Amino acid sequence: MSDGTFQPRIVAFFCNWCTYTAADLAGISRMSYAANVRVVRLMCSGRLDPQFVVAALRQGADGVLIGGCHPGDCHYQVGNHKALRRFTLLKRLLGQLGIEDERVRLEWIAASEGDKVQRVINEMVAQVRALGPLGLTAIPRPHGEAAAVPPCCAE
Amino acid sequence: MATLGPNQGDAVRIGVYICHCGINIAGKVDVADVTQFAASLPGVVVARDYKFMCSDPGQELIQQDIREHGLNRIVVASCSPLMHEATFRRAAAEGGINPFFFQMANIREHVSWVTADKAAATEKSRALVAAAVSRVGGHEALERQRVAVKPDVLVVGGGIAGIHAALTLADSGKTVYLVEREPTIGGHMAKFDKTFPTLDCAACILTPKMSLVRQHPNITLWTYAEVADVSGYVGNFSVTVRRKPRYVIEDRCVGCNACVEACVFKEGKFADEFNYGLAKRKPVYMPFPQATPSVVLIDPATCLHFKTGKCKQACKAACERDAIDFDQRDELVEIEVGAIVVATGFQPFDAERVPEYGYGQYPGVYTSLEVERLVNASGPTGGEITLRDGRVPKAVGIIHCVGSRDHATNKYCSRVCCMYSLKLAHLVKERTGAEIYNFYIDMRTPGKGYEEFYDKLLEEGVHFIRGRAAEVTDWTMTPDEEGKLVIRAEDTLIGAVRRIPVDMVVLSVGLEAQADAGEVRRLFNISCSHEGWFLERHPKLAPVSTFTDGVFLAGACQGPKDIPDTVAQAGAAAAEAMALIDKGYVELEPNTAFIDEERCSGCKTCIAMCPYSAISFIADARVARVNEALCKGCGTCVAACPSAAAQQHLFTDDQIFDEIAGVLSYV
Amino acid sequence: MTYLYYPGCSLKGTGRGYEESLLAVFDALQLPWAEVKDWNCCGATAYMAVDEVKAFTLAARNLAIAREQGGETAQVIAPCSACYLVLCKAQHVIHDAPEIGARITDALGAAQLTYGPRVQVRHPLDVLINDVGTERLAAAATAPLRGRRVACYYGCQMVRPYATFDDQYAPTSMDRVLRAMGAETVDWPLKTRCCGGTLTGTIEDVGLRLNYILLREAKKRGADAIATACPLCQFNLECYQDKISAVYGASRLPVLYFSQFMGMALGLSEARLGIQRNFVPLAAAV
Amino acid sequence: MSDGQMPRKITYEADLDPHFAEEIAASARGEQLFQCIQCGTCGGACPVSPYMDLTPRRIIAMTRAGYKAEVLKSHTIWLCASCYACTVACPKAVRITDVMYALKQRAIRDGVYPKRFPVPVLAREFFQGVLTTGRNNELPLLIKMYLKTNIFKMLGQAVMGLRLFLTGRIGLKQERIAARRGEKGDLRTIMAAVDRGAPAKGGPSQ
Repeated sequence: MSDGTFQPRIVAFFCNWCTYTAADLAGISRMSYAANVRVVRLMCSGRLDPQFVVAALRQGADGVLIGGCHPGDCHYQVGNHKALRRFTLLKRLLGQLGIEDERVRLEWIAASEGDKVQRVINEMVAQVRALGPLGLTAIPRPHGEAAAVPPCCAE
Repeated sequence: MATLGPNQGDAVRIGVYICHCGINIAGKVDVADVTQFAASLPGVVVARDYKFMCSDPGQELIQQDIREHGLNRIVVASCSPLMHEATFRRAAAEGGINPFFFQMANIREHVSWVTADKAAATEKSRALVAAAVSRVGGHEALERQRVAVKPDVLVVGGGIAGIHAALTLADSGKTVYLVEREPTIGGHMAKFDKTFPTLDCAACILTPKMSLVRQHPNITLWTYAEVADVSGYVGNFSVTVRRKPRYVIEDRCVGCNACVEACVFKEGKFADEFNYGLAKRKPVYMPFPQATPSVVLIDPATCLHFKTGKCKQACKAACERDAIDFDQRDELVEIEVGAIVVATGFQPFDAERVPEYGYGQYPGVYTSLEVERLVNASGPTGGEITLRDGRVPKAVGIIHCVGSRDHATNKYCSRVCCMYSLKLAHLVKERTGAEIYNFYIDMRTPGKGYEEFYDKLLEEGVHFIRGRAAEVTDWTMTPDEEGKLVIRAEDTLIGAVRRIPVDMVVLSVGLEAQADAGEVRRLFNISCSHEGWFLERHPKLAPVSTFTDGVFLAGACQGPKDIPDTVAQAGAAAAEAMALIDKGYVELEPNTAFIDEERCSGCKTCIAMCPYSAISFIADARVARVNEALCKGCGTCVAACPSAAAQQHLFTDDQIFDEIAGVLSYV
Repeated sequence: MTYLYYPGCSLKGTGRGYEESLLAVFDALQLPWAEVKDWNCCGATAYMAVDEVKAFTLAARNLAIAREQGGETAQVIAPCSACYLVLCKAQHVIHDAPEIGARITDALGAAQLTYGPRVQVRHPLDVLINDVGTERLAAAATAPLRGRRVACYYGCQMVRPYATFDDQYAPTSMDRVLRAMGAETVDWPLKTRCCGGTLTGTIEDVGLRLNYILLREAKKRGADAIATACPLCQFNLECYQDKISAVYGASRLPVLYFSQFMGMALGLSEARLGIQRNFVPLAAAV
Repeated sequence: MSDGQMPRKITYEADLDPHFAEEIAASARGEQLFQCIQCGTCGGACPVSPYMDLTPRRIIAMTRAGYKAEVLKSHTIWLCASCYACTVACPKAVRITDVMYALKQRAIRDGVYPKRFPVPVLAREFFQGVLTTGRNNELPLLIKMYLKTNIFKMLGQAVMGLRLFLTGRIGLKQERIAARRGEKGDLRTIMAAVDRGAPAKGGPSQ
């Protein structure tokens, strides 16, 4: 990793039941992929507060990957639908802030799709690498600070 | 590095343990470096690496450090939390601290096994350890909630897997509901003639078990029924079963077949499903002589009464017990169960999808299941192996791997075809004296007595041609090919292409997931592989469990398998269900949502989010409140709360922000 | 929309009857067409044996010209099976192997041409079945081919491995077209069995035998003629019949392009359809 | 490959070319070669396999094992008529036709094809002809092929040739494309550019 090429840092939020399990499967199947993605486990993609994405980008992430169950397969019935709606609003907002489309990505990855974890991560790392560092100033997040995101993103 | 989260009480004292997992982690991650790094993180009192953290000495190490160093938070960096989180929580608890003062970093499945470069793997491990350390400081002490388990069990599917699971459970005293989609239980096994490798008759060993199911006081058998809805969670499932109308009152019918005799159709006229269309049945029929329950049914798609409304209803008149009821409707039944065994089986591959083999085009081409019926003494020909034109075949070709090991159909090996092909080769040769040619890619006979069975077939003079048949055709090159079907294949052991004329071609079709596996899996909230097989929780260590607690798998719905393996797995699934029910309670993961009523503005946003109606609005206090017994812990309401009043135990905003900060703290 | 007709070398030579009849049929059905300007050889099978990238470059030059002539989504009609396959294959390779694709598009650029990835390569049978439809064809058949029993021979490269308009093992498009023209088509299992391609010219005994099997089986199934959609198939099956007869006994069977049969049903003259160029007269089934 | 009187049948590793398989796989645009399970569907589906000295399956196995000399001098690769029956039938999606092309290219490059065997000659003449004119001219091509392989065989084709001439199906006129050297669409410019873009290693020598 020290050959001088830009190594983007990507934070991933994976749901426990599908995508996190798929990432485990990729491991069990020894599917090698880029080491740039660090996974934060949530029980459901529906738990993803858009503030998490903003926090990650503000603290130095060059991209954020969100993984949930395929539509219709949510362990909690419809959490992934909620995630999609929030994601759509969030993307619009990030776009207005000039953050490129490829930096924040939502993927449906089922527990059996270890190969998709590998493919999506490799693809995203290459895309973000091509974009270069995001370069938002890393401002430490003061504890208990109120929402920095407009209420429209709450749902 | 972010500051540590707010804590109640004492200062945070963290112990970090980096597991080598033999060379699984240590071979790729510089564990000494990660340990040293962990030791430098704020709040960390002890950092160690150890060969196997999940071993007894590994767990002992944690407990000893809790005692000696007064640790109150533990981080283990090893495998996936889905693997060993429970192990280490238990170790922490036994060491004297709350089990939820623990966080795991997954540096095996997510790092060492998927990263090529050692330096990159080490760096990623550092980041994940930093995240866990950052987060664990903010963990709170939690209690697990205990919920009583309902004592009954639902078994879905009445093939040999479901039958065996149901009987095992019923014999242990559990009340079992067995739901079967077809009008009779028995599944595919009921259609077989003999079973490999012992050649004992399938009916002789299966029908006694079928009768036992019918008679067992602890089993409620619903055939011609489907599960329509499942809700609830482990130990407490509510299930709706839809019983389809068979237009015959089950309790009254004694299976005398008087109605079948009396039907206005004097002869069977419609394709008989049980015999794959090789025989004909009437609109009112008994699926097969040993059908269980021994109750007839009426097929509305072919019955004159339903089609025209102008039938004299001879069947109804003939029934002394007045069991025929043309007005039957769907009936919905609600049951409550503690565990569910899914045993929905497989479907045979559709041979028409391989057009090279001419199924559906040449009458002499049969599927293996059709031949099972032809060989069967109670089958359409009474066990005589005759072709559709009445001839007895003099030469028979058996083509293996039809719909298996093929990128265009199914990539996997169906596991049973080699053995059942050998069985059919033996039976057909025994009955007809025909020359039998097996066309195989690899002969797979791993199983007790299986290779010996292959040896026996070799002795019997059955021909084995190592080559996948390329085509079945009826164009001829030589006089002896006239009027025959010709199989063209390379005999790879000889290195020559051969044309072999035969009278009958048997296609050894593979096993496929049921066509509606996708819907069934959604119903039970379980996962599927790409091919549609239900996914077990762990391929080795939890082969009959699923990712949904309380739902277990038995038989071929999990993947192709033969009868011995199916029965063994059905027994295992029954035992798992029993263990759950006999324990009497389940401990729920304390990851439920809660509302900080001080912060709640009463906007009710969260209420609409909850798919389980677990949140209600308290009018007096003008706040929302979560019923923790109903909450499943998805956190969707938490993400939606505009005032951060809704939170989720184990996944509070602060904990997740700490984890994000941690994961990014290390460059 | 105008179909861009890509003749390929054979339709200007041994396959002249195919060109004459096909274009006459297009005219009769009022399907507008124009020849691809300054087209070159597709590359064919022999070229791939020497240098694959150059073979695909040859094909791509034609697609680039078609793009210029008919726009991004120009429709190229390739009646010769080998041309059809090579043009389709070049598109697949350029798409699937980006490094080869880049080399080819760069090379075309050196001669001021731009590769057209969205140009569609189509077989005339695809156009007749899907753009015209059997109903319109049947309505246009003023002199239907009553009483004619034809074995439709598709050969290999038209259906394999790239065609999506018909089944790889049991194609039916030509049968449907000729049935719409009033002919009876026989069902036979060798519709897509290879005629040997250039083997008749290089390893003649093998080539003759492959064609003998086809002729014999067509006759056995009651056909009184074979219809083909490829100049090489037609050449092999027809022009070698004397030699085949000399080795295997009388094997005479008329072999026409499907478009020649169509033209007859549409009431066009034999001369316009190039039928006089055939070696085996239509009445000559033995 | 022979020790004195009796031909030696054993193969020593030193007899094999360890890079052959990878070179052929690369030249056939993929590594599907290594997916082969030796089921023989290709040979069963092949209409020409009855005449081959090695079935396509054996060609794959021997290529994989590095039997370069035996594979390149095999008649099989020249008998392949590129009908793609094997490719569509292969259960492991091995593009056998493309492997055969890769082997043909290699044999021509190494000059090891069977002597006076007409297919490679036809291929080369065709290649040169098209490179010159942009079109394939059937008559000159055939004449050249027979001149270079078996001139007597041409006499056997004279009757057919005459009939083709009389029915207007073969002509004496040289077909060629219009674009001249340096003009837009000129073939020589394009081919020279392809050569310039070629990777340093590989590509046929002409």
